[in-house]
Amino acid sequence: MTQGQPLVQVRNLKMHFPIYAGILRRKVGAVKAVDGVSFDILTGETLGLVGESGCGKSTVGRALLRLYEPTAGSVVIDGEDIAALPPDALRKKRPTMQMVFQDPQASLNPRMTVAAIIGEPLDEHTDWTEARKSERVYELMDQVGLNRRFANRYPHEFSGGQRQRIGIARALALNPKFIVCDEPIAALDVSIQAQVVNLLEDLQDRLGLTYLFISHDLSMVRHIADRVAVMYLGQIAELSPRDALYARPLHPYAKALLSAVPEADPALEAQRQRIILRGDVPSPANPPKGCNFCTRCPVVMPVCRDVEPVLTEVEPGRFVACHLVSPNNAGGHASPGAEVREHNQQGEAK
Amino acid sequence: MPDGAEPVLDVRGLKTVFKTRGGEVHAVNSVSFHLRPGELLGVVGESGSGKSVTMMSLIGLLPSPPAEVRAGEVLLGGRDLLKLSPRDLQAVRGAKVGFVFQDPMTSLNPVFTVGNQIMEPLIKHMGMTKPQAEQRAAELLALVGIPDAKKRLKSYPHQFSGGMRQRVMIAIALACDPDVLIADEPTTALDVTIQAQIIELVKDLRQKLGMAIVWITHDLGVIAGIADRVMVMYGGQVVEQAPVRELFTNPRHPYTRALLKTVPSLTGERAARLEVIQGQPPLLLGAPVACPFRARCAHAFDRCEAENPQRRAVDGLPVGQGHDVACHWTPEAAHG
Amino acid sequence: MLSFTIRRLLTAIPTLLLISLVIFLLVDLAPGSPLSDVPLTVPPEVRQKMLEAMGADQPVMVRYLLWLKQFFWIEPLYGIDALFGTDFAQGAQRIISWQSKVPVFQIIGERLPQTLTVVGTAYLIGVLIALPIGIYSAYRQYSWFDQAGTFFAMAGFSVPTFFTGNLLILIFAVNLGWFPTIYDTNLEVVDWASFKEMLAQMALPVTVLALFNAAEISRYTRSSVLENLGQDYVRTARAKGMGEGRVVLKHVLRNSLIPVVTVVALGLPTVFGGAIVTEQIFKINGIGAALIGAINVSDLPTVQTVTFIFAVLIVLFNLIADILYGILDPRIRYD
Amino acid sequence: MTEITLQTEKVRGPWADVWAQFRKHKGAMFALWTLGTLAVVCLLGPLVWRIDPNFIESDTVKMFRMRNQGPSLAHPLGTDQLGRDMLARMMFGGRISLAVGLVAMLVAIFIGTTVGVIAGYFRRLDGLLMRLTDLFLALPLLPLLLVMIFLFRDPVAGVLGPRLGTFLLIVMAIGLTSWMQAARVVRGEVLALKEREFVLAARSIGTPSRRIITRHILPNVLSPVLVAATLGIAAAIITESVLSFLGLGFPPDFPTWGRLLYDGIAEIRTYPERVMWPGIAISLTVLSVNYIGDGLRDALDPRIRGR
Amino acid sequence: ERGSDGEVRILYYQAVSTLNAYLSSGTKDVEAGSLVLEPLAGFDQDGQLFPRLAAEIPTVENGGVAADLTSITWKLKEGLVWSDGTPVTSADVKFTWEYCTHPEGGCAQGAKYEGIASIDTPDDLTVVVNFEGPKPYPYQPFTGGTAPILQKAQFEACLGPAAQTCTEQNSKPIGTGPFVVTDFKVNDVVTLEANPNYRDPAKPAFATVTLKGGGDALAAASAVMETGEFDYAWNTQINPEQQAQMEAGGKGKFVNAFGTLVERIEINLTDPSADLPEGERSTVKHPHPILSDANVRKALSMAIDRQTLVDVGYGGAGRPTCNLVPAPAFQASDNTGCLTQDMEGAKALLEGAGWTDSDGDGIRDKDGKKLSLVYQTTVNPVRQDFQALVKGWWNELGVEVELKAIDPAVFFGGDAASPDTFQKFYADVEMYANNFDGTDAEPYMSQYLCDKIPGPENQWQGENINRFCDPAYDALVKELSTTSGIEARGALVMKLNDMLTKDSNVIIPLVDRGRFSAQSNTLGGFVMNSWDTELWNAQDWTRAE
Ligand SMILES: Nc1ncnc2c1ncn2[C@@H]1O[C@H](COP(=O)(O)OP(=O)(O)OP(=O)(O)O)[C@@H](O)[C@H]1O
Ligand SMILES: Nc1ncnc2c1ncn2[C@@H]1O[C@H](COP(=O)(O)OP(=O)(O)OP(=O)(O)O)[C@@H](O)[C@H]1O
Ligand SMILES: [Mg+2]
Ligand SMILES: [Mg+2]
Repeated sequence: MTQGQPLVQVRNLKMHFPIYAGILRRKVGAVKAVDGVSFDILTGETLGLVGESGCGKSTVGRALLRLYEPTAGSVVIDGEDIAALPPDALRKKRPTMQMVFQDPQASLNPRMTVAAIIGEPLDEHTDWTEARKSERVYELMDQVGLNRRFANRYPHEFSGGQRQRIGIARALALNPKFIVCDEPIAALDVSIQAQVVNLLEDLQDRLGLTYLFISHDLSMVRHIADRVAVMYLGQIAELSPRDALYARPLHPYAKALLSAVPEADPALEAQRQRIILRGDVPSPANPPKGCNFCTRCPVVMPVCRDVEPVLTEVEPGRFVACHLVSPNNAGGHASPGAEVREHNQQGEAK
Repeated sequence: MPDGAEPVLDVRGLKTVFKTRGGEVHAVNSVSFHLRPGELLGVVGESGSGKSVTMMSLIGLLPSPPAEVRAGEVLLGGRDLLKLSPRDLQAVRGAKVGFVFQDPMTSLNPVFTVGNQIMEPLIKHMGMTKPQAEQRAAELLALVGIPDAKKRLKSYPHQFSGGMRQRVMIAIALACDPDVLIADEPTTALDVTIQAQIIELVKDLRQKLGMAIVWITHDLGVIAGIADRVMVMYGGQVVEQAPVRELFTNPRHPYTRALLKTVPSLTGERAARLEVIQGQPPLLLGAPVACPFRARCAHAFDRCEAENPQRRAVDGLPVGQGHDVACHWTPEAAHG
Repeated sequence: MLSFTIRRLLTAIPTLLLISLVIFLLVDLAPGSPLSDVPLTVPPEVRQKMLEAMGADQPVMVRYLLWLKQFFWIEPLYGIDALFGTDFAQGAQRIISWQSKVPVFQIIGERLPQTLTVVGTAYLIGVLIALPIGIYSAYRQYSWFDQAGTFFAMAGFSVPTFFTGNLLILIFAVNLGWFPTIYDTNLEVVDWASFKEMLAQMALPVTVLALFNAAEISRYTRSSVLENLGQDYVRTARAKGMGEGRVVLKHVLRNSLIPVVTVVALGLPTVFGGAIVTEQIFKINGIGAALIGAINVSDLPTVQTVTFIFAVLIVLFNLIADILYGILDPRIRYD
Repeated sequence: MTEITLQTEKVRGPWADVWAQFRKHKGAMFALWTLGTLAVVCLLGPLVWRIDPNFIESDTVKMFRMRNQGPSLAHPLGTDQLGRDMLARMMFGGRISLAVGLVAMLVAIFIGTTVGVIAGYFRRLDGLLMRLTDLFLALPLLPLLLVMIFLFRDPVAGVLGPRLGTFLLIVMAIGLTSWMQAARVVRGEVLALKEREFVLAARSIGTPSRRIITRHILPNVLSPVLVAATLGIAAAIITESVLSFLGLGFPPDFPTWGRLLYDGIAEIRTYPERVMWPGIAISLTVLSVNYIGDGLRDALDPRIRGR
Repeated sequence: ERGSDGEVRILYYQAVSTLNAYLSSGTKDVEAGSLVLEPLAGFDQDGQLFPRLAAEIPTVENGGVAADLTSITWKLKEGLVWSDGTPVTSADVKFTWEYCTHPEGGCAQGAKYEGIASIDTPDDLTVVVNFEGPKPYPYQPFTGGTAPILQKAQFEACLGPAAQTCTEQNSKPIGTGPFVVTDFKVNDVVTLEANPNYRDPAKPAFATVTLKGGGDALAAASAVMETGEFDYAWNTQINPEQQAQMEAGGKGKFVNAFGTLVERIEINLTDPSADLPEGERSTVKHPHPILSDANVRKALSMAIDRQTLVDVGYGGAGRPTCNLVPAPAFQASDNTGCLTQDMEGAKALLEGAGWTDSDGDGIRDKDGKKLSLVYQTTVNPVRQDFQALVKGWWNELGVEVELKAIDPAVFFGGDAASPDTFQKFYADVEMYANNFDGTDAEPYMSQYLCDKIPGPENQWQGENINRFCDPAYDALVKELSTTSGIEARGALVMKLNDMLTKDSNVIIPLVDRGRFSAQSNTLGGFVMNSWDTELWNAQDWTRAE
């Protein structure tokens, strides 16, 4: 299992959804759902992506797999730029990258049996015999811990956790290298979340998978991710190794986010000092000038309202986009991509 | 905490069943609890454990059919709510008992202004005139921290963000100064940062207004932060009940124990693997004769199969006052 | 909203032009000739002359362009002249019915009152009885009232109006003699007696049509109310201590009416278009009867003009329904 | 879980569930029985009741005695103004009316679903197809039918013979003029389905659009389509009867229910039962089909079925 | 006394489109117009000419008709005025001719004015009509409801193309008749009031007339006979049983009068086979493979029981006939041979002619040709019953029959592009009814001349739809056109009639269809007329108690 090599390299990824208005339906603006995001994911690691609802996490995940046509930027997976592939080549590439969706109910076709759902990628990408396909389906069901007897049942006959297993089995069908997990546990009951997370970890160990793990549950991300990217309003605010981030978040937003997470410990809770952010996230169609967090930042400075901070490596392996944090923020920023690459050379091994 | 005070709300032996095609679903089974003035009771339990149904049974919000409250008493200020006529019950709802629901996106009527919806109970229960109600509605909005309250009365729910809508819901629930506020997962649909805002708000309001609150959630973290006492529900029953610190430090029921372990923590040791509770929640079909948790319980033994455990006190205080648990198994026995 | 409206109106223009062309070609292509009701005693040469005089022998494109000019330019001029006493039209040729040699717009003007009173009243009554039935059926879902409502609504759907219409005539007009069988267009309501007469002659057709409409609209209302009854905000309203009446009639109804109102708006063009079968059965010489009569004798200018106006109404009311939706539902804001 | 449990449970097709749920709907079951009985009687009845529906006594004296009889053993539904047996005519007409209803509905549903799916799925074609739908909604039905019959009757009849030709033509005519509602419903449904995560999931697997449509979209628009279909049968039977009413239907010696009803109305004063039989048959059919539609809608809704 | 009897209510289920008979010759329009506009002379209930605006009927005897038959001189009654009070003059009569013969006017009654060379108006009351040649029947122009006199002053601006757009004039013509229009709603209702200037000061008895349109024959009959909403309903052709039932109600009665309208089966003498190339189908190029055999035609006729048809379809409104021209008496042939059905005879005839059922399938054949016919008519309940009955008889005879019913608008529309017009005759036999205007049968009989055969070269506009062609017939028609004198002309018409029916069976007459209307018991003075409009004597109507 090779580790330390970037499997996914994202550079300056932008995803803008146009807004049309007026009599002639002219484009009057865009929802800047993702606005210049760069990061790498190393082979075999799990990158956690956290942030508030609507900050663009899902959009990053989908653009990565080119389920959306990115507005700009490149996404190199396993040496090929996904963002630029022609349709046929893209289709051939699909087996290497898969996705697990947030809502296990919604992501399974209610009118297909479990076997058909798990077997669909096989139908699309192999010309195996029925027998071989169903053998593989059973194998996958074993792998994710679903009883083979369930093969002919329908999604609505399962519990949430079981449904999510079906979704994971489908993602695994073609032996992918890279899986985007878009809030795979958000819709599940606490007692079941753990089962799914454990399963994902087991599979990673066994199959050497690489994950982009999207979540807004920071405690779960702490458990599963190796490095964590904190997103705010379409941009990455901080990208750090897990332990460093949880021990000492650098970006004010990351701090606030972490402090807002309740801890299941009354003693701790009693002493915690929460940083309560005021107001709501601005609309991505109309982000504030300067730092996009300036409207809610508890330690906002005048410069933040004018100059957009750049994601910079402030400590080894830790990237922050904040005027307060970056030591030499006066200007002359290197491109974030370059810095990210730099970091990757020192990327920690698991 | 005024320990000896008369409870504002006293629920005894509440039983609610749903009549479905598949049979009777015993969603709430002999649930008893009480609420003292100014106290915040946290209710936790996994999805389907009967938290919402319990609370809605109290004030007759369940659709009937299929729901039917079979037994029990709900004493609020000395009156049994279950025996009230529909009219009298209406006078209680919103006036004596405020309700905040989980999903702020759908819980407000999309076609009426926020002001209109806050004013409704004011006019109905407090007999206010429209201008009075409007005045009060603006105060309430300001109270729950919505800036520019007077103007925002004219806004429609969709013009508010999720957090603001939940504030509006709280404002509605608080409108008539209720004795009891029931919050059914009020922050589950919200982001952590917004959740933090709402929690702070409620803490704040509690201080100011001093009402008793029931806070339903399945997030143990939230409970740890705000509750005085915690009630754990499983399979339509109360399986454990204790003051908050006691519960987190000394959980007695295997389900509570497992639940506490499944939650990863932000701080402290990072476990290599998360604990899981295997198996499925019970279907609740038919009256329970055995412990509902037995199928998933690591400590289950013959008796669990044969007899549904009663709540018993752990710390010597009467059941419901201190720490009690409904389980045949005792950790001490296991160790000993 | 304004820009949405304007944009929709602008896109409607090419659509309508295309519709007018298709209608024209279609009507022209349809077999039959304007001379089919001319007796066989009239010899062929004379028939040929009659065709020439109508202009029916011109190539179809020439006739189409002429009609376009007349419809969009000359007729509006006459309209202005009639309103303001001006003389912009200067005697330009209007759209003339081949059958009756009367301007088509005059025919429409004569027909509209009957159609509007009968079909319009029927529609109104249909809506008025449909709403309470729909609401109550939904509120008491699966009650006997609901079941009966469902049955009658479906029965109303399933029995063709020409069956019910004739049956009602036989029973109430012929056998019982309560109502006239033939609609009197000239009847003007001037006093109580004539008002009663008017009611009498409208009773049967309005009943037939109203029941038919009510059947449909009550179904829509029911399903819409049902859907809204299950919404969270209803629970909120109850939790606030609102009475059932207020919950249903204020909170649920307002939301449920949004789709119903649009359905009603979409159905309104049929009021102007008349109800062909009902008009025929009850001898109401309304727009529907005019259209079917014109079709029967291949009176192309009339068919073309009436159907095109109908098409315009359909497109227009589609737009109105959309706008209504936007007005009634604060969540929807165009642009 | 390693042991290979080949003992899978009895394979239950999706329709088994639907059927199980459907059976719970009393109204729908009753309607299904009614419709089934009607269909069987029309289909197989003529094999038992072997009177030619167009048979007229050629002996005029006998013929006059046979006319306008009330129900009797020899003629359970009586005879018509030419002494033809009404039962035979009803059964013969039922075959046609039911067939017209069914096939015309299939045509309408096919067109409607195709247009709706394409318009909903491919944004580019949406505007165009919806304008087309508007166009058809705005077109006057009668000239359209006349033109179709005029243009195609002879060519079609030339290939298929006059009876089958007329049948096809009428069915096409009704189908072509009644697909718009289905198209709108389906389009709306597809627009929503397209955004569902399982469609996205299929795309992430690399499933091409056509298979996404057939595998994921179509099965999920099935319930609105089926409901539209049941309504469509009813509408088609009524439209056929209106066509007869306007003289555009089948050849005169084809006693469809619509024609019988229309003929009967002329006699409603003298022989009311003659209008009753076809009236009842049509209403029963439409009513049954509507109830079946209701039952199907429930049965096909996984939320209801899941319970 | 004029106007003393209040309102009379008339129902025309086909609504009135225009009151100008020259622009639409639809019967309903002509009839409605006749309440207002009058010709010089009309026909009474016996088909006899009587003067209306004319002082007397011109004849050769009284010198009104020139001896060489090339002109006729009409004298107007003295002191006649239009409803607006202006005098009626010969100029109006001449104008009427100019109006209808204007090449761009599209006059529907052009045939009435054919062969007129000029019209002189020597004085205000005298009109001399000069014909291009001798006219043995000079009474076509200006007689009958189809050729009324228009007021020159009113219609002057409506000559030629303008005729179509003169809405006001066409819907409210100024006339001399008993009533004047007060309101006209197209295809709906006409209201009229008594003409204050009507020439007989005591008439009409009714002050107002409401002439309503809409519905169908059954509803119309019911409105008079059952509900009593109307005094008179036109053309209440309903089935015999209902006739009896309604009459039993006692509110009114059905009135009938027989004219020249004959329901008949026309035989196609050419081959309509769809296998022939377009343009040759149903043309004289290809004689009919079966129906060219006169024996077959005769057998088809013999197999029909005409009385049954009448009993089933028409009752009082019809009577069986074997003639194409059943009336008036002076020209009606006395054939009765076809009136009794002779199935056995018909079978024997076919047998004898070699048409036998050689393959035992119940259908006769000869030389490999099956006796199989397509039988078309219009959509109409009575005709469909006829089709069914005739089909039954012919089946019995061993003839296979396929039925077709066509929308009347298409069948009679004459659209050359449509395959379904009666002129194209893409069928073996077809059934409809036809008659002629007035009492002179000459134009009617001329329809069957060889040169009137419809075909692609004349856009299928001929009237000889049987494609009948017999030089002897042509010669006889020629003779008719130069013969004067009622008796002599009548004899010729009878001969022509027999050639088409009895002798060749090219036309199989079925039913002599009378006019059949419903009259309330409270309407007095009504006299049914089948030669002119049914409202011909509306001035004499009264309210009877
Ligand atoms: N198809 C689209 N068209 C227009 N805007 C979109 C579209 N998809 C997403 N957006 C917008 O882009 C922003 C980011 O959305 P995204 O779904 O990526 O957020 P997220 O971080 O995944 O949120 P959540 O936690 O709620 O899933 C949001 O403001 C959203 O409204
Ligand atoms: N209308 C109903 N018909 C039948 N059963 C019902 C109905 N409503 C609730 N139940 C059942 O009652 C039980 C308790 O449901 P309840 O909503 O109280 O759970 P909860 O603890 O609030 O869960 P969640 O955390 O998901 O809100 C569940 O098993 C549920 O299936
Ligand atoms: Mg997301
Ligand atoms: Mg709940």
